[in-house]
Amino acid sequence: MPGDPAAAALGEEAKPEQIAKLRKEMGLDQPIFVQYFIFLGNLLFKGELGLSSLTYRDALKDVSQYFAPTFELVTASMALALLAGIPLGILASQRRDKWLDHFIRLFTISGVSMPRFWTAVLLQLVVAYGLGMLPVTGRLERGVPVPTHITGLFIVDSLITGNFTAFVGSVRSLILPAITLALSPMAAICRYVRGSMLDESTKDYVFFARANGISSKLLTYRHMLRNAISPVLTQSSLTFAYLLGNAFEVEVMFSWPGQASYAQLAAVTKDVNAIVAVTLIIGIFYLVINLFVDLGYGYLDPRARVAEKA
Amino acid sequence: MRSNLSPSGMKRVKAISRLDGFYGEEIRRMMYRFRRNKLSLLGLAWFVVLTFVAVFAYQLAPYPEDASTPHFYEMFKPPSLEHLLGTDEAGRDVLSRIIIGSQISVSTGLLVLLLAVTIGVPAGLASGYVGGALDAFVMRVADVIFSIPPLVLALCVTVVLTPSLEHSMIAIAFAHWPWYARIVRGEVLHVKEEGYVEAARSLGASTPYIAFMEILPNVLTPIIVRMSLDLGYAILILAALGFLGLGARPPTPEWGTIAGVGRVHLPSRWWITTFSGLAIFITVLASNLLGDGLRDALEPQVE
Amino acid sequence: MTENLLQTKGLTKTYPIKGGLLGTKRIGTLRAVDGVDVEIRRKQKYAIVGESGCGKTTFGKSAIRVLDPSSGEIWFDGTEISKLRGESLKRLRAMCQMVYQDPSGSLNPRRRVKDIIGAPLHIHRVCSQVEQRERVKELLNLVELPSDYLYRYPSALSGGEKQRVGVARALALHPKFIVLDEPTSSLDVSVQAKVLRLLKRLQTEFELTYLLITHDLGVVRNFSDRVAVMYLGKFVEMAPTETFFGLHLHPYSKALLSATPVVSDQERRIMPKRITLTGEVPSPSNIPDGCGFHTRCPEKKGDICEKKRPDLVEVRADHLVRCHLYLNKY
Amino acid sequence: MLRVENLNVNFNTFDGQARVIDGVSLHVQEKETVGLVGETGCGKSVVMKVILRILPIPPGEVAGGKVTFEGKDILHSSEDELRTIRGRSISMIPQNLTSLNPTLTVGEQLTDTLVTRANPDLSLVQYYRSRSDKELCRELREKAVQILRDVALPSPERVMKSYPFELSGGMKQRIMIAMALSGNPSLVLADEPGTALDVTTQNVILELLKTKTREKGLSVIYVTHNLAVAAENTQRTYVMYAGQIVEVAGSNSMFSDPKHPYSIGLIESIPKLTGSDPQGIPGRIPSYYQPPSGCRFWPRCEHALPICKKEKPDSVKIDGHIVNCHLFD
Repeated sequence: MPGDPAAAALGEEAKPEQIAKLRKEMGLDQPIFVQYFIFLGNLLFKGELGLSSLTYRDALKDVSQYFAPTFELVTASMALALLAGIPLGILASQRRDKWLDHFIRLFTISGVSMPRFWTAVLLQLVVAYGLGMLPVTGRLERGVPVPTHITGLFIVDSLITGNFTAFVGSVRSLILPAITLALSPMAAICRYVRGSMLDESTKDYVFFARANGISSKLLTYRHMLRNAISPVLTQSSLTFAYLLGNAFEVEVMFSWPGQASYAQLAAVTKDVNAIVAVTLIIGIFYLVINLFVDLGYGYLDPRARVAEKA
Repeated sequence: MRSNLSPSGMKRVKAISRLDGFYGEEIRRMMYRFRRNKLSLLGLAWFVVLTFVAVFAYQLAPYPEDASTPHFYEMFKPPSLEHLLGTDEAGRDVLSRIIIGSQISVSTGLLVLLLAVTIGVPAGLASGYVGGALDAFVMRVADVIFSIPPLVLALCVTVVLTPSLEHSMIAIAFAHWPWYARIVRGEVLHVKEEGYVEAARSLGASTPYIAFMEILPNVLTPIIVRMSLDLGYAILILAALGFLGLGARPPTPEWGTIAGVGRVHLPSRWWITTFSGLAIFITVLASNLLGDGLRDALEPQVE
Repeated sequence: MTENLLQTKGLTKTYPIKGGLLGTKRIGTLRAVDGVDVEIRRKQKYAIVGESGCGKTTFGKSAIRVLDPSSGEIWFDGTEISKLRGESLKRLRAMCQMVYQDPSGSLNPRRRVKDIIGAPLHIHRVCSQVEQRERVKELLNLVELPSDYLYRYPSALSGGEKQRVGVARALALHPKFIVLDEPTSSLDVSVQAKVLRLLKRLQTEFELTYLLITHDLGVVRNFSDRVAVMYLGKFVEMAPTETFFGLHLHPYSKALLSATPVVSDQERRIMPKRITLTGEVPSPSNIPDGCGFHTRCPEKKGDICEKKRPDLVEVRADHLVRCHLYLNKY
Repeated sequence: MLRVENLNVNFNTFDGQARVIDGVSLHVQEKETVGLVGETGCGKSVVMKVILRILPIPPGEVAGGKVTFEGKDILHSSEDELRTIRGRSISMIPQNLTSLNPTLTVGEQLTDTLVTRANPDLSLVQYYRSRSDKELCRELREKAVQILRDVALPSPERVMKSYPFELSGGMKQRIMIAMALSGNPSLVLADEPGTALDVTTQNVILELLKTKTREKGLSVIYVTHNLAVAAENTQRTYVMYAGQIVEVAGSNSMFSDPKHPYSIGLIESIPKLTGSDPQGIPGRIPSYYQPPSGCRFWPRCEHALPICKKEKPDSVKIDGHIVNCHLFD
């Protein structure tokens, strides 16, 4: 039976009776639907998902420990992608078909085309090894003590505790992985903003506002941007999911102790419960993000607000 | 002079007159817009070259036997005239492996897309046109798949099955079909509201007639555009899986796998990962440039 | 053979307004067409005039089962058709055709003119491929388009030409009855005139019966034999066209006519004094009690208008009005 | 007051150069209402956009001619100068009801317009700072309410807080009129006023526009395809065909006694309430890429003379009409 977690846990040397015993302990000898109900019951009432075959602890608890680093990385990348992508998109739309637009276009298309691991390798080779400006791997620079655990997010924790060295250390460690991860969504956001800004510029209300003598700055940054940006926001929940997925490569490359390292290990050792836990956490995270995005969209687009009320 | 035209001549005249009109006109405009976009021509050129290289891989590779045979006495040679891109941990020529790997990367990418399209397009058509419970079902399934990043999905698949190139392809296709279902469904819902669909219905047309004769031709363009953009994405994610050791197994000369094996030897033996990554980058870039040009050519939004 | 080709009795079309948490609870009803009785004679050109949202298009589509009516009877050529299904409905489709308002939207941009006009022939399998081609050519000829248009796509046609293709498609199966849904509202006047002339010619040539749906009283005057004015899903006035333009009785008809901008002095002479309606048209999901028009009526009589629904009364020979002002014969 | 002389506008597209406006001249005097009528695609909106300099360039290109407004050369004004003209000297009432921003309240759009008009060089930072100035905001709001009240909108306070999609077509059209008139312009360009509305509402809107502009003594250009609207509201009418002005005359005279074959055909095409059998005009609008030589109307003209194919007709004055047609040479 391929992918039998009991067999995988015991390794290739294990005897059949040992495997059978473990299968029984893990409840794998029950019919599949019974297994499913036991699983659901444990999950809903005990908050347990089942033992990880690697650590023999509850997989959900294991995963939640690995979640904070991933969250830190993904949030930083998302912020970076939005902060760089939106202004670049606006700039490109305003210089449409000028050299700056073409340059941004080439840059963004390259951004989505770079394999993450390759970006990481290049950054590490040039910035870290070559120039020695930033740490190569890890969450903190070597020798910097870990800040007191409060949220699990090093940057936040070090700020709360006023630990300046840890703060600088964790920010410096975060820069390269965050850039690697942010490059592709940033490019996507930039292209999207450019397209929807150009779309907006042909709308009737823009003509009317211009005919009313409104200043072009106000028109661009207040009136058009508001409309152009709301679809970008609806996309951002998908972007988040996308980042979570791509964080795997980045975490492996930068030895970032997040979900990916855990999941990759789990995948190699066929730790089913651990994989389920990772998937579950990501699913929940996706739902939460979706909720926030919906709220944000309601703020930006009044039509959505009313549709909800009705 | 008209009477002098032979029947075959008449036919030819008709054939020519058939070319103008919508498609003839559209094709001319399309070519114009596509050509205006020099970068997408570059993308197209790269794919032409790549196809050529993939077909004649064993003829073009300087050391064709290096696809599998190790030469341990030549380990980790840096790039030189003899080995343009150096050699790997088993003394194999990196350039040769990349050239031979082109067969795998391009064909698997295409296969994944084909698989995703064959599931996604009918699902989207049915869900958009029939609606109701079927629509709700398909879209909920799609939502669930959307909420799981493709890499994680691939992880799950490889845990249940064993890591291999085939399994990673299945996993990616599975993660990807909802995109097509969603695009097609959206287009169908849009087209369904068009007057000509109502007109066909009021003429007494059956559901299959409407779906295939009236709706399908109108949703093809976005699918083609999406596919050309997705080819790069599929190649990218296959490479990522290979890199993480969840796709093709070494010593398969798959680009991602080559890079993944080379990672261990960073930073001193930098050439293995760097050059295999470069091959992936250029190919994906070409696919994106091509798709971008096609989108501008087929779906002009801002004119 | 009865004298009426199409007759509706109490034809009603309602739409549920969905709401609630899951959007499945029915929280109201939108009455688009509200109990319409109409008799359309053979070879008549019957016009329905009203403003957007009054339900005139919904009525036209419901009458020939492009939409399914919610209640009421429809008699077509002596048969009750409101419940037809399957093959018999398909046969009805061949007899009743429609020309749509938006000529670009109603023609598939990816199909050639020959396929668009040939579609009804193909769907109803009335003839072979070769015959179909001949018939399509004949139809093109009929709507005064050159036969090299066969291989064109709609995008290569002007608005008027597209509408001619739409007319040719409607004629393909030798129908008896055609619903013309604002056939010229998107066309310029010089093109509109030509399309209307074509429609008139075809009507006499093939003894067609038309139901014209429009908002343009000028078109009504010059095209139709009989006119019905619609407001909030109900007919408020029905009369032969000549009679109507000589004497319009319902306050809404007067307002409509007086608001129509005109170019010539002769027209200005027959116009009622300009009436400016205040307020907005009530939503068809919330039709006022009594007479639907009482909220905007400049000639409101009093309480009775707010409480009692007026009936459609024949106030003169062949002239029906739904208004409390004309309870007694005129 | 406004003078457009020999204006030429081209559109450069894939198919080549479209000569959309070909030698259009028109003028508007103070307190005059003028109609610019023509069928779809005759270029009348392009003329209007050129006057306000809001024509997208490219694909558009002004190839020649002169537009002067109160002595100022519009075509050579800078963006800054234009901003003081737009909305304050010349304003526009748009045709489409989508001309209000869907995601901002009517109040926000109105006050934004007022703020930038008061201070055209306002930077974004200053703008957002000014929004926190309570006194200024209250002042602006009062002014905006007053503007809305001026066009007889019921409960303007509520309208201020509404988004465009919450309002009916008639109300949106009123708001657009209010915004256009709020800068006290001396010339108003009304693009197909009320066309998007039902006749009864259109009628109300046109009446409103008429009283307001008459009250303030403004000049108005009605750009419309609805000849009757021009007939009822204007003093003088220009008839445009395929990018050229074919005839100018006092509106009464134009509609009772048109001279140019195109004007005659167009006016006869209107179905009259008194009953008529309109013929329409044969043929279709020519291509702008290869416009007919000579008079652009000759391929459709029943009275075409050999000279019509060769030479562009000059303006001829006859019975108070200015006609561009060889028949009157």
